Amino acid sequence: MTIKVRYFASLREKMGRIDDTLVYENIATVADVWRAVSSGRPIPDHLLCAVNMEYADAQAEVKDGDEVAFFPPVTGGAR
Amino acid sequence: MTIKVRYFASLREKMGRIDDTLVYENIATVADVWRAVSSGRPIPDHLLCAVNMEYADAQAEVKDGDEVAFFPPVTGGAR
Amino acid sequence: MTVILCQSSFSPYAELEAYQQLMADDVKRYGATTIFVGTMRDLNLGDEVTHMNLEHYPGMTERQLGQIVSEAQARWDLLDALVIHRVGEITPGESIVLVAVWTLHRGAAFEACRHIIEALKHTAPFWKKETIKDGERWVESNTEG
Amino acid sequence: MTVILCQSSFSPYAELEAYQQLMADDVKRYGATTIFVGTMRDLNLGDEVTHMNLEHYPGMTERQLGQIVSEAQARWDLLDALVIHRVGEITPGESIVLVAVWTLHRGAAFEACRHIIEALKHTAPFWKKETIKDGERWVESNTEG
Repeated sequence: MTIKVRYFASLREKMGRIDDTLVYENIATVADVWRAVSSGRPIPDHLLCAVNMEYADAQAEVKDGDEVAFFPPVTGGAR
Repeated sequence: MTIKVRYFASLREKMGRIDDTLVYENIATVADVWRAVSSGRPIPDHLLCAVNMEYADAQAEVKDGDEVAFFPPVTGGAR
Repeated sequence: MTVILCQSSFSPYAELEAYQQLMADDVKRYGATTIFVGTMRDLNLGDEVTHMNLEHYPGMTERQLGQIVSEAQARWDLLDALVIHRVGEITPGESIVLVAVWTLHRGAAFEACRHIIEALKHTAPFWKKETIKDGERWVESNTEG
Repeated sequence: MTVILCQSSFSPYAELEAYQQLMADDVKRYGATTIFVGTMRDLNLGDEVTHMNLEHYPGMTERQLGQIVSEAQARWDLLDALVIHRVGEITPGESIVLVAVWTLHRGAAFEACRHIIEALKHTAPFWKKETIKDGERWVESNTEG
């Protein structure tokens, strides 16, 4: 299976890259994706996740061809 | 004493005039003004009153040279 | 803070653009602007309305609007506020009232703008006379929100 | 209902004027328009800000804004709504976001406009990086109101 993983804002800077393409076979959930890109760590509490551009939680299912994104809290709109 | 009395909107049409100038000597309150212009009737419940362009109630004092206005409920702004 | 009574049709957005251009630099610290525009509809109480006449009390209307805006300025720390209100003959589709407030943050802007339009509707001396198919009628109650 | 992400400076009032001109006649039954404009300030968290970069998630940001507006339309029976949001490099004094809603009556217009800007701030994928005297910093919490 192939999963596109995208990072935004301060997380993108911390990761040192804008995306990854995973070809693992043992990925079932968003939490599995995070473990695969972060040397086995759990998802930090404040991080937000999306699957195919919809918000998702760590237990959300991930299928072949999905796009998974991780990013810090959003700060849209005006102050 | 001289009191200018003004009427607005549907009340103006009912009175058949836009204003009166009273020269009575026995006027102390807004209620007295209304009695003088309406053949001794009390102020109808829904009518609003102003003295010198500030909202006032029936018991408000009236002095020589004051402008007293009577009008129906206001309907400002947009629907 | 500016209050204008306007005898003829006005464009709320042209007025806002012009007003902001003329703001002093120290006022231009705003982060939030909330605006309300009330427009005349061609339908009221189930009847088609061809036009209406908005009567006011010259002198008291301006004074009352000024008081409403001053109180809102003090209560919500407004950087600026603009109120424009039509008087006289108005046809459907025309703007009746514009309320705009400028603040540092959005909470105050929403609350102050809403407060001003509600206070205006309930206390500013304006009276509406509508022309409908069957003749003319005074509108003597306010819609609630 | 229209959602626009905008790469360069925009004039909220020119956009509103143009948008209203193009409205279909059956939409022009509105009696109330409530508008919020958020403007970049030159001060945040006590520091002077020279400019900021607003990052977004192309695709998801538009989708999320579209969902917010659709839900508001259904809930408050909006006749129309316009959201314009800047992305990229922004300097103080420039508009960041415009939210406008058109309804029959003012209560729904105020509530829907406020709801949209709050939902936008808390769920739309935008991230702010400010440039201040000492360098750059990510802004990772929202002001409440």
